[in-house]
Amino acid sequence: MITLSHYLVLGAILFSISIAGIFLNRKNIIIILMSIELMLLAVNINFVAFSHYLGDLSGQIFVFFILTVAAAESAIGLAILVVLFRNLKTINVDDLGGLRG
Amino acid sequence: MSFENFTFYLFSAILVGAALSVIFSRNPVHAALSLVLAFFTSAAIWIILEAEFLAISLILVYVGAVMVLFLFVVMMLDINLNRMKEGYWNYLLPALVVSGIFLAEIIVLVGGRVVFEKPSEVAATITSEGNTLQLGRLLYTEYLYAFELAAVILLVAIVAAIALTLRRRKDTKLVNTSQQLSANRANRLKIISMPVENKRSEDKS
Amino acid sequence: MTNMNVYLLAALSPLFGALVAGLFGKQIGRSAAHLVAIFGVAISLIASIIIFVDVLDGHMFNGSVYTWAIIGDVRFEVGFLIDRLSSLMMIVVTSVSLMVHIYTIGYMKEDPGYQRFFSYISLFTFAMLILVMSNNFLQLFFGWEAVGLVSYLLIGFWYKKDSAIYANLKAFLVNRIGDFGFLLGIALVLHYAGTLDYAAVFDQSENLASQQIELFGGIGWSLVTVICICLFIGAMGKSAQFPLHVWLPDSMEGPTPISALIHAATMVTAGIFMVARMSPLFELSESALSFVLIIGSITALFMGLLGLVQNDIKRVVAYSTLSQLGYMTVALGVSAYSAAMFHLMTHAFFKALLFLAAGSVIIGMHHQQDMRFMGGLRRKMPITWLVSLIGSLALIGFPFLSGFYSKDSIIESVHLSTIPGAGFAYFAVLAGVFVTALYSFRMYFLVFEGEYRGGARKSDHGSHGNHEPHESPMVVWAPLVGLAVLSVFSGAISIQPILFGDYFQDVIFVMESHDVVRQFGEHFHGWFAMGLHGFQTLPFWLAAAGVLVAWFLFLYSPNARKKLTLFSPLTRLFEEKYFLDKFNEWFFARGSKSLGGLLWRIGDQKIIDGMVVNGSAKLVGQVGMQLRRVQTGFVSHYAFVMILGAFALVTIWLF
Amino acid sequence: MDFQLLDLYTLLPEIFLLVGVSGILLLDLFLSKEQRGITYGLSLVVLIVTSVLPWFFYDADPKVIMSGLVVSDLLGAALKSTVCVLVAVGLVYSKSYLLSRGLHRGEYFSLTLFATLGMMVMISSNHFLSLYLGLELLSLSLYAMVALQRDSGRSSEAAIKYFVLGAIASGMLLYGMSMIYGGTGHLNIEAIVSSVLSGQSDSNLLRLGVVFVIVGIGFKLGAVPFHMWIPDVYHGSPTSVTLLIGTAPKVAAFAFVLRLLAEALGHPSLHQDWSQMLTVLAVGSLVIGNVVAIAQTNFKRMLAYSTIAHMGFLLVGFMTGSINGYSASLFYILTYVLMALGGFGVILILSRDGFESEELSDLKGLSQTNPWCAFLLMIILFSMAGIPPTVGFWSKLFVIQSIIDLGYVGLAVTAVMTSLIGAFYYLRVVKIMYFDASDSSSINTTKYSPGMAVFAINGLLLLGLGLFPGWLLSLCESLIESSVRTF
Amino acid sequence: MSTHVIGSLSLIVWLPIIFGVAVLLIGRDGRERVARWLALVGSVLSALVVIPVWIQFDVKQSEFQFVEFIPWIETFNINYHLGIDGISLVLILLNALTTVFVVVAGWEVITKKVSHYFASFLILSGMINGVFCSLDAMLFYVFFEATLIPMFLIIGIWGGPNRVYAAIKFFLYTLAGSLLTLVALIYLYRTTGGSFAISDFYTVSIPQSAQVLIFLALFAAFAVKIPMWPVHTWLPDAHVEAPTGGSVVLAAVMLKLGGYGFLRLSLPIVPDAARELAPFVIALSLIAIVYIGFVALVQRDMKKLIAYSSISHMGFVTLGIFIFNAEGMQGAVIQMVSHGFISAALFLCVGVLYDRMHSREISDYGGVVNSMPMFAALFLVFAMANAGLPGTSGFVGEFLVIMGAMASNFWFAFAAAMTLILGAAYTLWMYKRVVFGECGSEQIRGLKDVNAREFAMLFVLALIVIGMGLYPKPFTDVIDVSVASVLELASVIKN
Repeated sequence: MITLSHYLVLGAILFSISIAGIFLNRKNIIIILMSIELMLLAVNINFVAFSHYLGDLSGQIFVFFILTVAAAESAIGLAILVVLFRNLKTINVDDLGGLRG
Repeated sequence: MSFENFTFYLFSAILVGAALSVIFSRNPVHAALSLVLAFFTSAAIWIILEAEFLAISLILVYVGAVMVLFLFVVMMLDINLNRMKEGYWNYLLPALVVSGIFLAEIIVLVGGRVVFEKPSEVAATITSEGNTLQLGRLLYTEYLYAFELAAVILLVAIVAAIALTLRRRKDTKLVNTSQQLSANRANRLKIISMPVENKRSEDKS
Repeated sequence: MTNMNVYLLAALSPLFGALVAGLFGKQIGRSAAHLVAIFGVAISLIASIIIFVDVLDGHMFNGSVYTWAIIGDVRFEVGFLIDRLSSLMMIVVTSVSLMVHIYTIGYMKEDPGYQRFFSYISLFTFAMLILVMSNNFLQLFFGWEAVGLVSYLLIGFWYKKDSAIYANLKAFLVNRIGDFGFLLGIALVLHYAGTLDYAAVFDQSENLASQQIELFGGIGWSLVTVICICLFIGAMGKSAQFPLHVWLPDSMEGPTPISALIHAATMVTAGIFMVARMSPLFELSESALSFVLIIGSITALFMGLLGLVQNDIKRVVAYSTLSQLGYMTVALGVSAYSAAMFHLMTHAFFKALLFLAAGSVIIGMHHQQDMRFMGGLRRKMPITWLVSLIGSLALIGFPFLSGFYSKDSIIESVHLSTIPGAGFAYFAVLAGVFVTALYSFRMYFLVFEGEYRGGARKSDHGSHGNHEPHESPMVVWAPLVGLAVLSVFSGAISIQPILFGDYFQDVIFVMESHDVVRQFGEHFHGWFAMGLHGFQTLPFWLAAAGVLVAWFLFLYSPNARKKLTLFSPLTRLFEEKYFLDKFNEWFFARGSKSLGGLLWRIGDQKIIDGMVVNGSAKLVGQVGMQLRRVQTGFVSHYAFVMILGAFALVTIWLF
Repeated sequence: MDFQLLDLYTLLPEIFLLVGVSGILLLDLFLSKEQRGITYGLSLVVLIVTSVLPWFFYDADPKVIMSGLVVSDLLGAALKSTVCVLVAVGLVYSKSYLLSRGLHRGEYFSLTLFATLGMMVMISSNHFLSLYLGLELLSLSLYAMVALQRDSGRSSEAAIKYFVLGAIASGMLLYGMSMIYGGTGHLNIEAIVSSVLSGQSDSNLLRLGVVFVIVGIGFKLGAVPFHMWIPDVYHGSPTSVTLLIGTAPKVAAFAFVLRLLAEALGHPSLHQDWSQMLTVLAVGSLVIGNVVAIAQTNFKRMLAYSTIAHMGFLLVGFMTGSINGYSASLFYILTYVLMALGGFGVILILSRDGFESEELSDLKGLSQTNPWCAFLLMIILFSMAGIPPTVGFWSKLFVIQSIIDLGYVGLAVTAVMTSLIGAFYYLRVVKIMYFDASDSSSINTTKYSPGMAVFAINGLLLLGLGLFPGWLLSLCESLIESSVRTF
Repeated sequence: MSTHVIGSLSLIVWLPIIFGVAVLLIGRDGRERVARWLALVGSVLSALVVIPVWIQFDVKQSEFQFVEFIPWIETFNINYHLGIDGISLVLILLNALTTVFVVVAGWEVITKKVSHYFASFLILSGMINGVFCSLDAMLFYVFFEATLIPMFLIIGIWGGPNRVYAAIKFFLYTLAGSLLTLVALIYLYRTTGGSFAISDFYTVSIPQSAQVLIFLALFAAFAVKIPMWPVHTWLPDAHVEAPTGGSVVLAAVMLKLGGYGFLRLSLPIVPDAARELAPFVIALSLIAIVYIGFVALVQRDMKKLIAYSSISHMGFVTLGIFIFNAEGMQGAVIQMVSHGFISAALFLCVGVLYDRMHSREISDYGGVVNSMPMFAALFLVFAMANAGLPGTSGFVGEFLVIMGAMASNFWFAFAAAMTLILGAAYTLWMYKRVVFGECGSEQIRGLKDVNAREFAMLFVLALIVIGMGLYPKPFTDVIDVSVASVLELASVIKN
């Protein structure tokens, strides 16, 4: 029997993996962006699972909007990345230390 | 083990594996493709959860649009893969420790409590109409406001993306004829007076 | 109340003179300034005499002029207590002051600060009158400090002279040490008696005597002893008693009239006056009296010894003053207050005389003060010579002269006294007689007899080095003569009423068991008999021996002095003034400066400012710089911190 | 589904703004570079009109509309108009800066207006979904605006940092929301409240949700340890964008926090948890913000750290969970944004073509070159430091008062002692302006400009509010009382 | 107690501020003359408005007088609540007079940002009056804190070479102290159940442990302000670097805010704690008197020396306050006023020299009397007053405090009386080195004596100093009842 907990644990695992990804990737911002997508996926799994087990569709609605927003977010994020690359010729995290202190 | 269980575990395993692959692969193209796999599997899991519409839109929106965009950017930006590999493992331990403990904590909190809970009976009752229909009705009635907002957000994304990336190339050789024509003697040739150089050179010699 | 106007006139007319001469001196010119000042003092003298006569008629006055402040239940008043003690002091103060005023006209003739000087000495007279006329401790302290202030100003009168401005600072500070004790005494009186009015305090003296005060860890001290010692510390400062005497010799840096007025006749006797005034308190504490006695005898003998080696004519007189003040203090110690007052009066006259005479010599010598370059002035300055001789004889207690009566009374009183320390005191005063004669006549012989030795230093004197010594002008010698007359006769005519009559009956309180003067009085048969008897007493022969030795060493056979190598360590000790100045310089002056430097540099700058204040600021700044490094600029670090934060929140609150 | 026409009236400000911005967006396409002033003017007009509109359509008693997604109340109306005014003032400040940096473009203004719309949505939302969407609308616009100066490496670096961290924070916030949803079964704030009250909620999920929501809030406000983006973004963004980020969104964030914590999660059992967490965040912010600000040499960066510290103070007031505390926080945030507006505004005023005037040393001798400006900036700085008679003092006072009312004396002492550290770096700026001799000829010394006029009003307002803070405080109190329910 | 909505006290507080703002607005660059005259008119008018209050003041009444009451921040019951007692009155008088002196002193010396200078002082003066008039704790605090700003600017803008350090140190040091006070006041607000009225603080009962904490919090502010050892180190720096006017106001008036705070807040609000901690405060005061006396002895900078002497004298104030008897407390108040005049005068004297020589080093002087006899005479008056010579105001306070201390303990009086020696030593030693002797340099020989402006200023001060010394009764009468009522409040058992 698959319980809510299964899904929640799955979401938690994804969430942790995305966190680890953010931790691990000091080099490529794109992979960090992907980790964030993973994190949103974890959230979405939670919402869908809750929605299913609560019998309440608002969770799924929420997921729908998260997907929409995530798409818009990606677009803007990647646009910024492009601008950044044009200016600094890099998207390496370690090269982005111009602002600090 | 029922079929439901089997599919859940199978897709979950693939999902986790794909997710791990996303963060561990050093080539961003591989990572992006792994992410695509992860989206596919989670779409499958959502179908288990009877959220067909979302599963489909996940694939349509994410795989069809977002991931293509990612891949496009990855390919467009010239990334030095060798540098990507430097010092990769230095942070592995803290990453694993923190995320491991984090995971354990969350699992204890969310798993321990509801692990034996049965699927709600209510969940079964609403399926007769079909998930997409229900969602659609909600979306255009109760969540109209949110829907409009989502539209605005997409508009912002469009405006922002264009504003950020559309540019007139600086090294273009385009000739502006009207400017050329409007030139006159005064701004074409500038006469400036210079001090006489000879005297100084004489002094030096 | 009509008398009040007279009292105010007596007190304020010198102030008026001082203000006019001081504030408008430049505008009104020299002679107007001195006229105003002398006029003020003269009025004061006349008023004093009127008051004196009035007091002799039995009219006493004790009342307030105005209320200074009311604090809680205590009224602080400014008022006058006119009785026989204060009226006597007023006469002494104003008369000496008048003489000095007149004398100053000649002495300071060429000084650019002429008006200023008159202003100061008039101001001094005012302050001294406030002191003696006071009917309470507060006003006493006012006068006390005011005379100190004027003394400070006058010692430093020649403010360009480094030694003068050093001396005035020293005088003020040493006096302040005394005042420190004095103020504590006043505070004790106020606290325990609840008032500062003399009469009210004396009314409670029995009550005070019965109380104890804890000073160190539970040991009780008799309250009245503590009060009296504190008060006497004040007197030690002002009356230059050992060890607070160090300022007086240095104060000779001031103009000579000042030395006469302040440092011989009036200000230094303020302490004596004060103790006499406080007799109802001192009488209650034998310990305090003993303390007074010991201090007095040390001063009387050891300060006299220092006079033996001085070469500066004024310094000799100064040490003589110290010694004589010691005699007065001794008299106070044995409860012979009246004898002390008596000696105070006679001493005022003959010591002022000696100082002014010394001043006259200095004028004659064109401001040469070193006795080694004098000699044989008897012929050149006959009047000065004569008055000096009279003064010296009075000083050493030659019978029938004023000094004889007063000093012999003191010696006799000490002899009769039984309080602890009297034996030592008796020895000291007797030895003092010999020493007094020795240094007085050493001075006399060196200055007036023998050959003139002034030629040797001609070159040092620049412009007026060639001038021969000459007699001083009349404004200078006239006061001398006046004082000489007083020095001769004042003793004989006043011993009867002052010592043995009832003059101080209501003013000075002496306990039956201490009353040495009364015992002494039982043998007294009139001034003449006493004078005659004086030739047979031990003091006379000691004095004679002193004169003889002086004659031998300093006139007859100056070479004999050189053979006295035996005494050279002693001479050195005397020349260094028992190393007291050096010790003070090293311990107090240098010591407090290094302590201050230590507290400042280490305490304030290093510890408080350096470590705590700037240290903490620096610490915060450095922590800031370190924390700033956390902000590495790398977005993954930022994410790392965020996630760690979330992780910490989960861990802390959910587990 | 009750679709009432009236609901749209209530939403008129948002609708007007949206229509306005769409119109501007369209119009801008047809304008040449020289005519951009029209866009600017229109944007201002739209903002001003929008700021007035809420007052015609608010409800004194909170009214939930749009199927529970939106709440219309006094607080919302007030904050909406505040936000519009702040943004408009920011635009006035920015005018010359934008012109000289090629930012005077239609996109800039439309993104600004979109961000404003996002804030307004946040302010009046009554549902996690509208909160989230409003937040994202705001954030996305801001991400883009930070990067809008396309040829500046610094601003694109700032943008990517802002974006990455913001996205992570959104993810965490969503994770928290999902937990709360799971715990209560609702996304609507009132439904959540009644679920918590009825005791049917799952406390584990709820508490986990609270933690992640706190993370999201912490990020939005810039509280330690979620503050890391603030210095870099403030520093790297074009100053006009910094001004925007540093002011109006703080008000929106306050409303966001208020809706989330005070309204949805205000139940005492939950308040106990989040108030402790906020306390830790607050103390951290106070200490880190103030201490690190001391080490800064860049004015913008210094103000960024000072923001962190100020947010700490805000949280101190917020953690009380009392009406007093909320009103004090509201007062604090309102006055703070006024100060921040002036603080960043002065950088804009003093900058000129090719010169940012953002280093502290650029302010040297400002009192000689532009005394009036220096005086006003001094008022602002003293206000930030909390020295009477400026309003900054009262805002700190009210916050401290609210926590002492509940007996947190130790926290109060911490707060005031850290503000002592804070006083140091504000003073240092005053010192640079007044005590140092001028050596910079680059500063724009134009004495009269619209920006300068607004700046004068801004500075004097801080002083005036300092003398008469009572009305604003009672206003804050009545706003809070009218819309926040107590448990 | 009649309550006015607005009256004399508001005038006293706001008149200088209004004039200050006017000077700021009118006196632009190039219109310095206008600024000066306007400032003078403002300061004199502000001093004149004190006179009717002084005359109408009822010395017999222990209640606050001239009370004004307007609600200010009603939410927190913070009111614009003014009123004075005798202690306030004498300090207001001191402040008003000092402001006039400061304006006169800066007349031709200040050439940089003239209008700012005078405006700062006028505004500062109004704020200080505000502190002395406030009956509402928050109003008190606002004024108390606000005074920091003008002073900070005065030190920082017109100060000496190390002015930045001094100004910031001054500001942060005093702010550090007063922040804790703020917490204490709010705590009291809570304890009284929602009132900031100082009179309500007087009556509310507070447990002993809380009292001690409140006392310490209040103490932090006032001890720094007055300043007491060991939190005094801001003062020498501030004094040395401040311009003459700044030093004058700082020493003459601002330090008194601390003493006033003790009397108005610490003692009556937390009497039990005050009594319990009095030995501690007394110990600090005595350390200040003696320790600082020694430190002053070795100073090479005239202003620093006077600054240290101020600390030592302020030790008398705290000593007098915390020995809890009428003599001590009256002495403390008198000492505050008298020190105000004396230190003002001394700083003005140093200013006179500094304006001519541009040096404050004692060693750069010597023999000033030769070229400036008039100055030397006036300087002597103040030096003697500083040394506590009877007949000057400096004596009255010290005398009364020593008298009061004796009632408490012999050794307290003993240590306090040390100042007789130390005070004389450092003051007169400085005087000797600066004034007496041969002319130290050609520059000194060429010095001009005080001009009419300087003379008038110093002469009036000398008259005040001597007048107060000879006849302090008008002052003691004014404060008598007030001191008694403070003492009474301080003897209540509240815990």
